[in-house]
Amino acid sequence: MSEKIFVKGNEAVAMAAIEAGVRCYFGYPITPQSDIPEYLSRELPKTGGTFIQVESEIGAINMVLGASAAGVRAMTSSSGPGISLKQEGISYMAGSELPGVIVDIMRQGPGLGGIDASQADYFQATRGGGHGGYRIIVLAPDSVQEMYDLTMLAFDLSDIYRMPAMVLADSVIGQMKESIVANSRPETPLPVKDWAVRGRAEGADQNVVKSLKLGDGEMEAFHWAMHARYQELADKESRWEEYQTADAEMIVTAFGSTARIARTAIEGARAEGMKVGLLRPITLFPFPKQAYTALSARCKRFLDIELSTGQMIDDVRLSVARDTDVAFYGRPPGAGSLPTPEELLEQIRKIY
Amino acid sequence: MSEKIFVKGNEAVAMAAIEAGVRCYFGYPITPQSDIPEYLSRELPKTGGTFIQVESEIGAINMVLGASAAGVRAMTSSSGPGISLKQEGISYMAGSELPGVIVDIMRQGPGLGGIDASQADYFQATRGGGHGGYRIIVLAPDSVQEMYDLTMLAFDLSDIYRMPAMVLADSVIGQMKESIVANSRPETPLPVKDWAVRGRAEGADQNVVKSLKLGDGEMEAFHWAMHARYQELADKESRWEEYQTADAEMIVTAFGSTARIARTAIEGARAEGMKVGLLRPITLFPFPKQAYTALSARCKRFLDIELSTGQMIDDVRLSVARDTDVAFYGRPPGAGSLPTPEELLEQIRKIY
Amino acid sequence: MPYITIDESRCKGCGLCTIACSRKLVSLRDAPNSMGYTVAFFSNPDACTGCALCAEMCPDVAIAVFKES
Amino acid sequence: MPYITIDESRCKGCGLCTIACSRKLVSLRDAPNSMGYTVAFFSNPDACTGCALCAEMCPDVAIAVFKES
Amino acid sequence: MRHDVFISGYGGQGVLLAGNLLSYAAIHQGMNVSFFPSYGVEKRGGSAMCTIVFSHDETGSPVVGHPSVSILLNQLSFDKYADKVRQGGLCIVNSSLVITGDRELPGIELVQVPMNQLAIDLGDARMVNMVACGAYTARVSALPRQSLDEALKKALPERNHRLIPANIMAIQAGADAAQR
Amino acid sequence: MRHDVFISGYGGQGVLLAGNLLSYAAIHQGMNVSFFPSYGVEKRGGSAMCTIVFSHDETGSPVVGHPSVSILLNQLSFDKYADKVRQGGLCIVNSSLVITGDRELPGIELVQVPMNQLAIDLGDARMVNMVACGAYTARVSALPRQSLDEALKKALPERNHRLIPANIMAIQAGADAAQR
Amino acid sequence: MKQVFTRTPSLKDVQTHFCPGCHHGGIHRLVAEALDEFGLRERTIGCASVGCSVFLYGYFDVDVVESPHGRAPAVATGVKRARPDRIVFTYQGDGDLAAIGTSEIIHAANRGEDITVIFVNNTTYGMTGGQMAPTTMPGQKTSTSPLGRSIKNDGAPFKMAELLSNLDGVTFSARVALNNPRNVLQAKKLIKTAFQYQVEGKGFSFIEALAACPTNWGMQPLSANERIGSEMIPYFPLGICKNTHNL
Amino acid sequence: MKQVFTRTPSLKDVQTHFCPGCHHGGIHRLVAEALDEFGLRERTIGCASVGCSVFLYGYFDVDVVESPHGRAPAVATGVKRARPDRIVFTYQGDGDLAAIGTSEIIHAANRGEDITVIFVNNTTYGMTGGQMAPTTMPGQKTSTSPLGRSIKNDGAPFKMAELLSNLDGVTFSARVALNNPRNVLQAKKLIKTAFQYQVEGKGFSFIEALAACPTNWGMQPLSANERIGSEMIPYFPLGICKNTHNL
Ligand SMILES: Cc1ncc(C[n+]2csc(CCOP(=O)(O)OP(=O)(O)O)c2C)c(N)n1
Ligand SMILES: Cc1ncc(C[n+]2csc(CCOP(=O)(O)OP(=O)(O)O)c2C)c(N)n1
Ligand code: SF4
Ligand code: SF4
Ligand code: SF4
Ligand code: SF4
Ligand code: SF4
Ligand code: SF4
Ligand SMILES: [Mg+2]
Ligand SMILES: [Mg+2]
Repeated sequence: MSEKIFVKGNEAVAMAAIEAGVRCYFGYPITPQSDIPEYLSRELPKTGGTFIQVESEIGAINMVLGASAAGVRAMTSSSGPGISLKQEGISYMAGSELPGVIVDIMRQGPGLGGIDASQADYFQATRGGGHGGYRIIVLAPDSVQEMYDLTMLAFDLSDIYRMPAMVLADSVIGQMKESIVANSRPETPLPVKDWAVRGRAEGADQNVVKSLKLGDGEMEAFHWAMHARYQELADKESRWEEYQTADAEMIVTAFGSTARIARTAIEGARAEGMKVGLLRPITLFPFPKQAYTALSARCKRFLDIELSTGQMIDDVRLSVARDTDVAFYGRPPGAGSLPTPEELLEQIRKIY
Repeated sequence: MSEKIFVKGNEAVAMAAIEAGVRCYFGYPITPQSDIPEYLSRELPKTGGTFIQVESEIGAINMVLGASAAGVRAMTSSSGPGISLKQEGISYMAGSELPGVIVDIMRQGPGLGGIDASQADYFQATRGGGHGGYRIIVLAPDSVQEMYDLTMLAFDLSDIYRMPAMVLADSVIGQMKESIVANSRPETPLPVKDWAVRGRAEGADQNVVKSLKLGDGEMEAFHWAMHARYQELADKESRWEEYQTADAEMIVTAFGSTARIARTAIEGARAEGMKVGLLRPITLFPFPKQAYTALSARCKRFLDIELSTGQMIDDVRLSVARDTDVAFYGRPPGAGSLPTPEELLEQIRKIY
Repeated sequence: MPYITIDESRCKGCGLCTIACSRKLVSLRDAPNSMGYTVAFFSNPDACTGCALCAEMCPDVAIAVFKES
Repeated sequence: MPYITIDESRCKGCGLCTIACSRKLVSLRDAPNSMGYTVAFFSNPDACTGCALCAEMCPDVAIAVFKES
Repeated sequence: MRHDVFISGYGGQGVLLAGNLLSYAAIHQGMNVSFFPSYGVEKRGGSAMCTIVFSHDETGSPVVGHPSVSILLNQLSFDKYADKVRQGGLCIVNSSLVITGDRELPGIELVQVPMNQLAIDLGDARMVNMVACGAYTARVSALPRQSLDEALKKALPERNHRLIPANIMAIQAGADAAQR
Repeated sequence: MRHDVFISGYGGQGVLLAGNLLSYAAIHQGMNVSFFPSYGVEKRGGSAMCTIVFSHDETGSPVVGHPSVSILLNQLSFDKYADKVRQGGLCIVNSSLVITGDRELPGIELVQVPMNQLAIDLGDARMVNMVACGAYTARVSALPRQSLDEALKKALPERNHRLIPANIMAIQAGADAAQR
Repeated sequence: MKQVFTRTPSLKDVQTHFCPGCHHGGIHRLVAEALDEFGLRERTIGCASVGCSVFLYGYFDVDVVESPHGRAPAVATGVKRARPDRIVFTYQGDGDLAAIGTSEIIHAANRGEDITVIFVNNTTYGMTGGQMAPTTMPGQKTSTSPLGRSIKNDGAPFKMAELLSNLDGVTFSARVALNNPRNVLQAKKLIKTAFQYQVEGKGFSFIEALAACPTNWGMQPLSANERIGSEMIPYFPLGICKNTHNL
Repeated sequence: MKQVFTRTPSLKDVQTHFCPGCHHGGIHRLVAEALDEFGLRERTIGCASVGCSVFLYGYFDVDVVESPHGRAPAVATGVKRARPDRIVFTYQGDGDLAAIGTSEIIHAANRGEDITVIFVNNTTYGMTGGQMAPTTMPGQKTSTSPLGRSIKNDGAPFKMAELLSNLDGVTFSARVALNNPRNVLQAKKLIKTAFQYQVEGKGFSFIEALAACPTNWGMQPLSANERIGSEMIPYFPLGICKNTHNL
């Protein structure tokens, strides 16, 4: 499996899902992610899996809930408006401690918006767009290879921590084609799903999957348990990439496509003799706070770049040492709004 | 109109909506807010207004979108799961610059959860649970009188700033009965809705209400315009209440019902000689950053109390002076999870 | 003789059994129990046919019916 | 003589007009224009009845029909 | 002076009406009132509770950790809430349904009133809540028994005003039974 | 050395296929490639664009502010993007559809190729994109013309492999026309 | 002496939270009996909905998934597609199925998902306190139709058993009631048939059960039960609407 | 010489973004003509949906509100209830109306909202690139039904004009096509009738227009047009399904 193949980011997601053993895909078309259902409508049935183009995103997320409750790996994918519609279902999954993968290829909003690249759904993804104060795992690939690898990781983390996991990319990463190695799923040990509904087969006790928690103190205890699980995630699963940070006097931070663009800008800055490094969070939830804390212990200038008017900036500010200055450069989504490396270099020059 | 009436928080909302001239209510039952549609099903038609119990929360928010686009005051109300379902519609309203009032009487979650009081939907309300990185106005009453007054304010702010406004309360405030004065709507000057669709009557040009923004740079400009509007809101419309802060050496901060409980705890603290004050944000978006900045300039100990594992705490930390210590005490939602004044006093003692 | 038993911890006193029995063998007590329910009782064991219609009507499955087989 | 005009800036060369005219008076050009469309043209003005069926079929409302009233 | 009272029973015992009644009585006395109800998901059979805080000043927290008076109408409520009453406070129980047994409540005064019995004696078992309110007024001077007469008009919907005389009798019976 | 090329035209001119073709050619040359397409909401009539970055090292940013080569297939693309080409770069235009007029592009070399004409001459107007790719190889040594022959097999679906010879001719025609 | 009427094993021996005279209890029993008669307890997965029947897991001794309000048919689709060898049923109220869940039921029915849907029509939103439902009858007063349902403002009540019969994927659809012993016995038979459809893999089967909600109708249990015969059945006729395989 | 066929005033004189041979353009024209024939331009509010017809405001010279995907009937309800004296129509694709918007259309129809719905059935999701729609025909290949729509997996295509006719609130429902001049003229007539229903305040009127999507069908415009007659009309019969007032 080490021959390289040249595929779209979205296709890499679909291929990785199959490699991860997804049994059910439920989704509804929406640009710029429709390649995912299109690929899976073709390939998933060949593996004996189920593909349903559902009547709506709401139906889709609830089928994921059902299939996941039944103990199989299930997923859905969407963008902007469709992800908004799934919020109730995601909240139920979180409340029912169900795994399940949701792929969000962000497009511009609010409303119908348009299909250009956006990172303005960071809050929605990381703060729980649904009700109840839950969180989900959020992974942010910046290349087609990572689309593949992180999709597999999303399934594993989701199963291990029993919570929904999201692959969050923008349309640049979703639509881009690159050569990747279609790695096999790593042999991560996974917990047995003894909580799944199976029709009490093999004489098992009744299993119930639910989010209703009415007992005295039951829900409160659940919240603290979730909180502890989030802390465990933060400790064990925070992932990030550092580039040229060792001697950096200024840190640029960005995720997804913006990080790609920033990296080229940093090459330019280095060429001009500026000691600039990149801190790219790979997990957005858990946010790799430790990396920010560590770097900001010695480097006091940060520049956060986002395709929005500023969302991750909150997490950055909450993570760095108190005396760090965090500047922001935003290019909210829209036709022609993607920043160029030249433009980011200009911003670096201003702040350096 | 100055005779006092003894009503539920939810009823106060409905009465205030009528006083504010709401023409259309569209909603779907859900505890603990069903008193609102119940009241309006009885009273709104008497004023010539429209009440529809819609087939779903999604239908309801989209009817609000339609009625608001047509230029009349329209509203909906819900809780938890229903609010999650409305996220797409709210995002469209924000993208279409439409006013409209959404009342959210929070209940416990995630998922079905239960009907006990919660403040765990703070993020959803203030960060835009929907896609696209918009924000909405969020008002947080802590008494039945404020349920009344802030509902009227929500309509006005929503019209003035052309964005959705939410009244965010928990089930304590929604279900509680208190005596209120049913004030008349203040004579706030309101902009003419010359953008509304009216069927080109009186020979007007075509009006279009939409969120689709495909022109080069159009959406990006819109995001910055929204950003500027949010800044204007923060400058002009931030509202908060301070209690005993003048000489305070420690500030407790909380909103809604928690602030009520904290206030009694602070009375107790004062009785014990502790100089403790309360900072209660009334607008959650815009968050009254200026009040935190000002108070933290001299008072370095803050205690944030929420019915969650911590959400507003982010805004508090991002608002106070860098050298301020912000402690957190959370009681996530659930049966029997409401903190008592005695309990909060205990927390104050610990930190004071 | 066929007969029925009524589980008072299940019965909520709705009275649906009383209209099911054509022989009027089931009635409700006058006074409510501690949950506020006026529970049903089997009044005339001798006339019971064991037809089980009362049990079929009971939404709370409070009635058991016995009969020679 | 009735006749039709075809607005080339509207016509997308779909050809639906060509099947509408029972007299085959509308045809498509061989070569595409700068948008890549082989636009329609009115080939035989003399035979036109002004029935407007070609115009009724045109999804792009590119055809105008003239006739003595 | 801030007063508070907590009432708990099963759904159907009229807990909320009792709470409303005491609220209106306090309003009638010129006080500010916060009435905070809560109930389980179930409409029936579940438990119903409410807390009333009243004061000539601000009512402050609608949630009270240790109420100065609790009115407990059934066994479950007694078992769960009796010892929450504040030291020096009052626990009024419906002795028709509640077996206090050998439960010790140091520092809390226990007032036993056979509410169901009194209500049934007066001809309507559903007046348990009225008996309870009567008992309260006999022990808490902030709300004189007569204040309930006026309050009844507000707390009951117009169509039930014909029941007021019977309710007043039930209130009186409760008051008499609870008299020291 | 990092290469980049930007291609733009209207939907239907085969912009994305051209981009894919150049991508596969670069892969064939052992390079890493990032191919980044974008298009308007409209399926047809709207504009289609793509950027290809290829390098023996990392490709870095898929977004390029000032491409070293731009291939512009229609007037709109020319008007909008010609002056975005980096100083010293190349602007290859489809002179069959684009009137460059008196537009000045200082520091940018303009290469005019009558792509539609060449394609039509070869019997299929739809081969405009192939002509364009040929022109590119004639001017950028990183991708030799022959690399496209192999690339065609990957870029075209199996069922269109019969068209490869015709496409190769179109590529050659483009290359010839663009030759310095 | 033999016990001739006894609690069926799939129905847990616990007190329910249902109000006195609520028909949910009886419908629960009939479903449990159908499962037991086919020996399906160890093969069945129930999809609970949101409404007074939300505690399905507390009463049925089978595996249960809770569904968001209205989404049980989608959840059931997910379960069934993941485990095609299991028996999957939903149990939904009229608010749940015919209001918020309209899309999900129509599309699951149209796809012909091999599931059984038990639809409890009590003409109101029971759990939330008696608001108007899509099946609330013309003129019926509820907490959100204080002057009675108005056809003009609210439309006519939905007849789901008939409406769904129009979809090809539906193989069995019937309406039952539990207001008298005869109807109970008939309901039992039809509920069994609905499950038989699924046991035989014949596609989507649907039961609409007319039910009393004494609490929210503001009636005593007996009068509420009476209303089913006097008002509901004339409007919502009992019987089989569709039975493609004549099982 | 008089111009006997001319662009109707409610239709802006602009180039559309529709593909060559797309029937959206023709349906736009017929709707605009109906509005003009009743003189409704200065009284009409259109509710656009999400699909290839999303730019309704660009082509119709009437006030327009954009609706979220599938929600146009709810948006239209809001508009109409706020301004009962205006003419309100929705214009929706098959994905929009029969998939994601199922609840909204069914409930608006059932309430008998006094609006007119123009439903364009082109058996695919045009705007998003040709995925399977609820009306995709059995065996039809699309980008998400690569082996053809499978009745077993996906269910049968929805016949919306018939399905909605079962709801009391619907007063007029008809299916039209624009595949030949005769059908165009008939379509024009029925679209006019649908608006007449609204002008006279007679309740919910519905037009299903069969339409070609050459691009996503992978066909030349003429063959796509042909397919309407050869494949679609036999499955989706043209004509009036319901006409309560015989207007
Ligand atoms: C999204 C959402 N909206 C609303 C509710 C509130 N809710 C709970 S049950 C219910 C209606 C129940 O009525 P029905 O389905 O008829 O069941 P019944 O209680 O009558 O058996 C509603 C509206 C919810 N839980 N979730
Ligand atoms: C909530 C949501 N889901 C998905 C989409 C993506 N989307 C846009 S148009 C469309 C389908 C359009 O198909 P149809 O309604 O049949 O209209 P057509 O383009 O065929 O005329 C979809 C799925 C969206 N905009 N919003
Ligand atoms: S078994 Fe039959 S006869 Fe006996 S009590 Fe019940 S209904 Fe009456
Ligand atoms: S039907 Fe059942 S619950 Fe009702 S009274 Fe008879 S035994 Fe009791
Ligand atoms: S008007 Fe009639 S006759 Fe003339 S070109 Fe058109 S279709 Fe042919
Ligand atoms: S029908 Fe219209 S668009 Fe099509 S070819 Fe004829 S004139 Fe052109
Ligand atoms: S409220 Fe109605 S449906 Fe719910 S349990 Fe009570 S009687 Fe049954
Ligand atoms: S994609 Fe299809 S529906 Fe959309 S404009 Fe093109 S032909 Fe028409
Ligand atoms: Mg119901
Ligand atoms: Mg379509």
